[in-house]
Amino acid sequence: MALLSITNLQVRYGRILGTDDVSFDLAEGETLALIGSNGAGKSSTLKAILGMVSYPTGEIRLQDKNLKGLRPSAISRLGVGLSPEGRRVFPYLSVLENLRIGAYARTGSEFEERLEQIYAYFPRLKERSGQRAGLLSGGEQQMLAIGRALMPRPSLFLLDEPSLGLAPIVVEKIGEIIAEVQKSENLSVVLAEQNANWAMSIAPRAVILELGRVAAVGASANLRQDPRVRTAYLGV
Amino acid sequence: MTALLSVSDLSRHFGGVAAVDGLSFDVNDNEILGIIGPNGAGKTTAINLISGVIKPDSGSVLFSGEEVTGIAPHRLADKGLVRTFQATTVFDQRTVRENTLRGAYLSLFPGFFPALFATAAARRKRSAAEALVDEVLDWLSLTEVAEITAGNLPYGYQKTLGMAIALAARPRLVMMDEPVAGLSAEEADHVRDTIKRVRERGITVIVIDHNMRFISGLCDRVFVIHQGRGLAVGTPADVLSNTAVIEAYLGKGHGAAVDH
Amino acid sequence: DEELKIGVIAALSGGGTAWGQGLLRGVEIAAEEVNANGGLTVDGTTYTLKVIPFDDQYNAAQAKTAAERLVHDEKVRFMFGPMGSPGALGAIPVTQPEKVLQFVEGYAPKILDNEWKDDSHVFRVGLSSGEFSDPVVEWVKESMPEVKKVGMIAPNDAVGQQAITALVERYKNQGFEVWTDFYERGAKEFTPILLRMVTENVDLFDLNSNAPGEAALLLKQAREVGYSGKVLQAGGAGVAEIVEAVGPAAEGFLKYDVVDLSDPKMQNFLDMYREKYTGLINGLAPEYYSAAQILFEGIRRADSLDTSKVRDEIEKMEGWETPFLGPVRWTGKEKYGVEHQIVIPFYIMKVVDGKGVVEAKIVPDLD
Amino acid sequence: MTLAEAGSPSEAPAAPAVSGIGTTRIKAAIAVVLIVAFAALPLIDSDQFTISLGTTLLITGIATTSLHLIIRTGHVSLAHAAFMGLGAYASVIAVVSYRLPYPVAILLAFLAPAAVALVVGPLLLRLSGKYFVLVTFLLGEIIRLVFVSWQSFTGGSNGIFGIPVPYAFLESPIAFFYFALGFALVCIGFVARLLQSEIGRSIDAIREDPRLAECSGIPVLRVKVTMFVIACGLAGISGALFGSFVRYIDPTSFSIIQSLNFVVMNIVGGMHQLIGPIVGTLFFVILPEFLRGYVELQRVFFGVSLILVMAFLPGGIIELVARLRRLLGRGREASA
Amino acid sequence: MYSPAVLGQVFINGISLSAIYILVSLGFTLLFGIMRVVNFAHGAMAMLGGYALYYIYGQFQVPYLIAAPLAALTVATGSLVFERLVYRWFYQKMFQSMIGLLGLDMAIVFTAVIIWDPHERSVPAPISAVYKVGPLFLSGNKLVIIAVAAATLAAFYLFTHFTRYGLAMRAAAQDVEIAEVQGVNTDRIYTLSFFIAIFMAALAGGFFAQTYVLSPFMGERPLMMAFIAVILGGMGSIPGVALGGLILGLSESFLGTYFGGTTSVFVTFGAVILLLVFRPWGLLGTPET
Ligand SMILES: Nc1ncnc2c1ncn2[C@@H]1O[C@H](COP(=O)(O)OP(=O)(O)OP(=O)(O)O)[C@@H](O)[C@H]1O
Ligand SMILES: Nc1ncnc2c1ncn2[C@@H]1O[C@H](COP(=O)(O)OP(=O)(O)OP(=O)(O)O)[C@@H](O)[C@H]1O
Ligand SMILES: [Mg+2]
Ligand SMILES: [Mg+2]
Repeated sequence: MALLSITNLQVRYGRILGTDDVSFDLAEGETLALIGSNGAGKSSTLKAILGMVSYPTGEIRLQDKNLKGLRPSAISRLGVGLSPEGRRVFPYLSVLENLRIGAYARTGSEFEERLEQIYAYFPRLKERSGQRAGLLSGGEQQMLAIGRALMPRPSLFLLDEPSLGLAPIVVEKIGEIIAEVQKSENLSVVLAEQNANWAMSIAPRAVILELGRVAAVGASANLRQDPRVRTAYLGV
Repeated sequence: MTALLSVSDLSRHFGGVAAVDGLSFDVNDNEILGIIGPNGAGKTTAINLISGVIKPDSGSVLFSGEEVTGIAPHRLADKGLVRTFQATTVFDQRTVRENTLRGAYLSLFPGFFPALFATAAARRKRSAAEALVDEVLDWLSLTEVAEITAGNLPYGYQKTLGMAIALAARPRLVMMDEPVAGLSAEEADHVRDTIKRVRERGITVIVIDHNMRFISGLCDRVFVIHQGRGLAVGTPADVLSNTAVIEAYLGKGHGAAVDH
Repeated sequence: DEELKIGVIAALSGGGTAWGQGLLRGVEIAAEEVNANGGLTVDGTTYTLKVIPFDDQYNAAQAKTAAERLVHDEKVRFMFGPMGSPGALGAIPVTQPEKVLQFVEGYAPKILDNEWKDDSHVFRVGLSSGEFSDPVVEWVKESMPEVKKVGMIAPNDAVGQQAITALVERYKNQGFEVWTDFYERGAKEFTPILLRMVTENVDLFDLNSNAPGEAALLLKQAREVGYSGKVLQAGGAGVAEIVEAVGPAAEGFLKYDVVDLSDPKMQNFLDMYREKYTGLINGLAPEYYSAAQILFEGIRRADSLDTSKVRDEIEKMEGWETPFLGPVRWTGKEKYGVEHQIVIPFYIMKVVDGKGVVEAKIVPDLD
Repeated sequence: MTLAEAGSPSEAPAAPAVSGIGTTRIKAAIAVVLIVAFAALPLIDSDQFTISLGTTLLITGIATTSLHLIIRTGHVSLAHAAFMGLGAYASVIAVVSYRLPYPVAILLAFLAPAAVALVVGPLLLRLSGKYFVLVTFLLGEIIRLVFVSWQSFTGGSNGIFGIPVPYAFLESPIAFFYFALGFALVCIGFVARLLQSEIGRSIDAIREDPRLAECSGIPVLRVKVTMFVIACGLAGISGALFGSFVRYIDPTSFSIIQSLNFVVMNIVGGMHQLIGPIVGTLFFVILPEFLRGYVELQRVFFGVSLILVMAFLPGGIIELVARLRRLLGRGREASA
Repeated sequence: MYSPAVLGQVFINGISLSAIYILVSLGFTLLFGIMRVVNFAHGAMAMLGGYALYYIYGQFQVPYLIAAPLAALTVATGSLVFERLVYRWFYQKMFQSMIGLLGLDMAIVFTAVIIWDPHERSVPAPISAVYKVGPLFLSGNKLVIIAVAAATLAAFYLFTHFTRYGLAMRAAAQDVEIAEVQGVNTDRIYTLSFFIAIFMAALAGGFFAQTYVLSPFMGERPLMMAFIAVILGGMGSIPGVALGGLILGLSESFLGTYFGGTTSVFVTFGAVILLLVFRPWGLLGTPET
């Protein structure tokens, strides 16, 4: 059974269409790449899943539970974690406090060990743990945003352009981290990316959005061969 | 070749953190210099120091032979040195055209009284500036979105618009902080070609980015910053195959991603 | 029958509200009394009185607008207030050219002494510091021989600056040493200034014309910083309000007042007040109830609504017995160049078991 | 997706970039209507109260629109009434104590506050929003205290009474009305022109993103200071008019409460368009006259109406216009 | 004049002044810090707290230790109506909130005038005694207030900095949308912060009415002082409020005693301006990034 299933999703901002009639499923433990150029509707889709934007038409189900009308906080407590577009760390909170907030929904004893795990993934965050997040470098903030989203051990992990502003070596690292967490926690991932090359190298399956509509779905391997995809997204 | 910008022994500490630590490098007239380096290496801070947004603890910045260390951004802009921001920065309640027009302030603004009385001179400047804006919008293929409110543009265009604002100031040297972060390959290529055309007009460019495909396809030279200091400098090919750089920044698996 | 409009301008919002409301209520009671007795008959026609109250927020510009509206829009010819110098001086340039007959509350000399004084239609029925200071200080001289140094603390506003200048002069003339200081409006914590006063070891603390609230605090806090000397208030109005606000610490406090609520003559007024309103009676209520009586009497005598005629009659009312303020006497020629300042007997009240009792009744002599 | 598609009209945002009255054509129309309406007022209703109310509107209008100039640079000043006071005292003392001719007095009314503004501006305008609000609040109080305490010069809290009208013919309320109208046209017209010009463009840029503006070559601090100085000078002129209109000035007329009123008028009308403070002034001066009758309740009603306006029209009353035009489906035009 | 006795008294007066300023300011800074509302109705809330205490303690004779918190609780609970009807509109809208809540302040204050008349009343103090310790005079009432202020301050700081809710509050203050995404029910957080803020305003109001006088207009002064203290200390910073309050209280006491009322205002205000010019983000505030 699909963990997440989106059907005919339409997101509007006033007159502007964010997404139009988007549908796809995500199986438990699967990683799905969401490819598309600017304004294709990637962020809109992810926001819709978390209930950050309302969608008049369409339906989103998580483990068969209809998410329509739920508060974002409620949805996140169902085990959905988001690393948002443009980092959005809490600028006046310290790095550590940002991670605490990440674990807000989970008031468990496992906080400390989880923290160590995140610090192990991103040693830079440990060095800066006392610093106001707003003063971190762009990339450091990106790492923090990802770490924050992982803190509550989500079952569905949404990443909105995580590679943005990260050094290649770190981007590579993220790939490994996703793979690792996925294995150990049977995590499902939706990876919205511009960097199709990388995204498709991580995600076995990809959805390609264009103008807010689904242009193609399929195994990354096949899509990589598609000439249109190659010119538009892989740049070769 | 004469150095248009030369940075020597620049330092800036934040509390315990030595963000930039004795940084020195030159930028030759009309070249495209790429700056890369690990996250938190000090690239943005370096740009902030050079563009006067924050003041250095020590060190100096020479712009076409003139000492400009720590002078106000608007005066630097006047001298022809402008920059774009890492996080998208645009006037998001305004249309793309208005944004660019504001960028053109220097060539547009006729002085207090001429502006007040809309003198002939003022009107001339005005139409000149509008021409300039159209041109810039055209370069960056923003003409079609010219009348859209910037805030409603997708993230990617906002970055491009940031460049447009900077270019509208008719700079001699423009520093771009991650201009293609968040752009698709296609768009990145477009920006790359644009920057090349910018250079053809005799504008010198410094560009920071983590997109190696973009950097290697664009830059004459690449300068690597690590822990606030220079680590390596040279042609893209040399730098990207430099073991120290691969070690600190690119990572093993990277060779694949860069294709010469 | 006809309607006769009576205008009232006073602070009905903001700091001065308690006073403004007092003034208004005094006038309203008087008007209702007249209406209850079939109205005011002038030259054959009987008029029911209609009070039109406007707020001036203790502000000159507001008072001007209010006056413009009363005079030109409502066509009011008789007016009580404005209350307080800013309002008064804002309104007078509007009312006087129109010869509006008006009873103004406020200490500023310019209220009487201004460019219209030769044909002035302004009366002042409250004793200003100019009038009561002399007698009070003389009384102090006689009844408290031991007092050498007087301390005064006042708000740094029109009232305060007026009162202090007047009192300081009088005290000095009587050979007292004087120490004064000002505080900014709205201040509630006076212990610093009071401490300063204590170190100056004054032996009489004169609350002069502080508003009840501030007077109360000064009294209360003076005791808190260990001031043990006498406390007197030469100015202000209404013992009751202070007692209410200070509580027990008010015992023995001496206060200038124009009415003695325990006076049987007041009973009638008190009944009328109680049946219409609740709460404390501000000192201006009885005062302006009487002022209204003076006006009505003036109109009756003139048997006309021509303000100048009425004005002349009121000027001639020397000796007429007000309900409880004693006989009317006018003064002010020397001081203000117009004989429109009332002189009435007043009391020094003393707080005994939380009630004001008459300590002395003083009849100021005309200068 | 290609850029062309992003730009296609169907996706053009419905809402105007900055909610408001929109095109210059319409602004001009409104201006004309207002001017004609005012010029004709005495003909419509020559009752002295109406005239006096009109004059109050004009004098207040100068003060609020000049404050608007500061607000447009992104700073809310709570010292504006105090600066108005500086102008008032300067001109009144010039006329009453030194018998200087009125034109000179008016000049001083502009220069005195402008000079003070020039001294404090460069220091205070570095402060960001809320801190500037507080500091101007304190500055305003200090200036008021000077009026109160410098008794020999300002007459202290008793103020200065018996201020003569500038010229004999202004004894007539209607004449004074047109006198004030003249000043209002010049002052407000000047502000309008300023905002229409390239200076206006840089002002808006500064408010919306100082850092970006600075990096685009706009001398942020200098522009701010210039506007602050001009605005305070204009406030001074309205102060001078106030003095000769009320014939009496005292510190309470220039207190923080008055400054706050000016701010309220700006925000209630609409902060980011010149028409805002004008509408706000009309609202703020006229509404209380309707309420004046309900002695006790007036302030309650007024308070509630402030809540309602701010809650339902966060952009100020002018937003109402913008909304209506959108309802009429002419939104596209508004955004142009 | 500068004898240790006087200096001691000056210091004590200063501290007790600061105590009240701090109490009023805490709620004000909380509302601004979390919801970005400039609560110009804060004084009105304090005033209501005063009247609540007047009835519960003064009239119905409920024991003080119960009456004081009960009064504040009553006002805070009642004010939840305002939260729904008024405050909701103004969250995250600094200027609109300023004006809208100024309106609310007027409405409340002048309704109070109609209900209770404008004249001043006194609320009996629990300890009206004045103790003489050596040369110093200590008003029992003020000692109580100093103690309560200190306790509240500490409790408040610990709550916001060392509890989950406190952390959630600060997060919501910086980015509501993302806080919500992290599982924080920002709606509830807002209500909670509002409740606490008004509770403290009302509590302070009670003390204020007791120490000074009770009247519909009594809120103006505390509001003004909160406004200054909070911004001087650095908007949203709790230690900042403490520092701001102390500076205001002590300078008022010292300058007032040695240089008189008017001078003290001149100097204090001037000093605050200078402090801010040299530290544009408040004494303990953090510069915007
Ligand atoms: N807040 C908003 N108001 C108006 N339009 C919006 C808003 N957010 C997104 N849009 C529009 O919705 C469409 C999809 O935007 P979205 O952010 O989902 O694209 P995206 O794929 O995330 O692009 P990017 O890769 O640049 O982040 C775009 O046309 C954009 O202009
Ligand atoms: N204002 C500040 N206070 C404290 N530390 C700071 C401040 N600004 C930057 N830093 C630190 O200085 C280091 C350099 O930051 P900078 O933004 O220059 O990195 P960068 O090279 O631009 O990284 P990225 O590629 O991620 O943008 C970072 O570790 C950051 O945490
Ligand atoms: Mg996106
Ligand atoms: Mg950077």
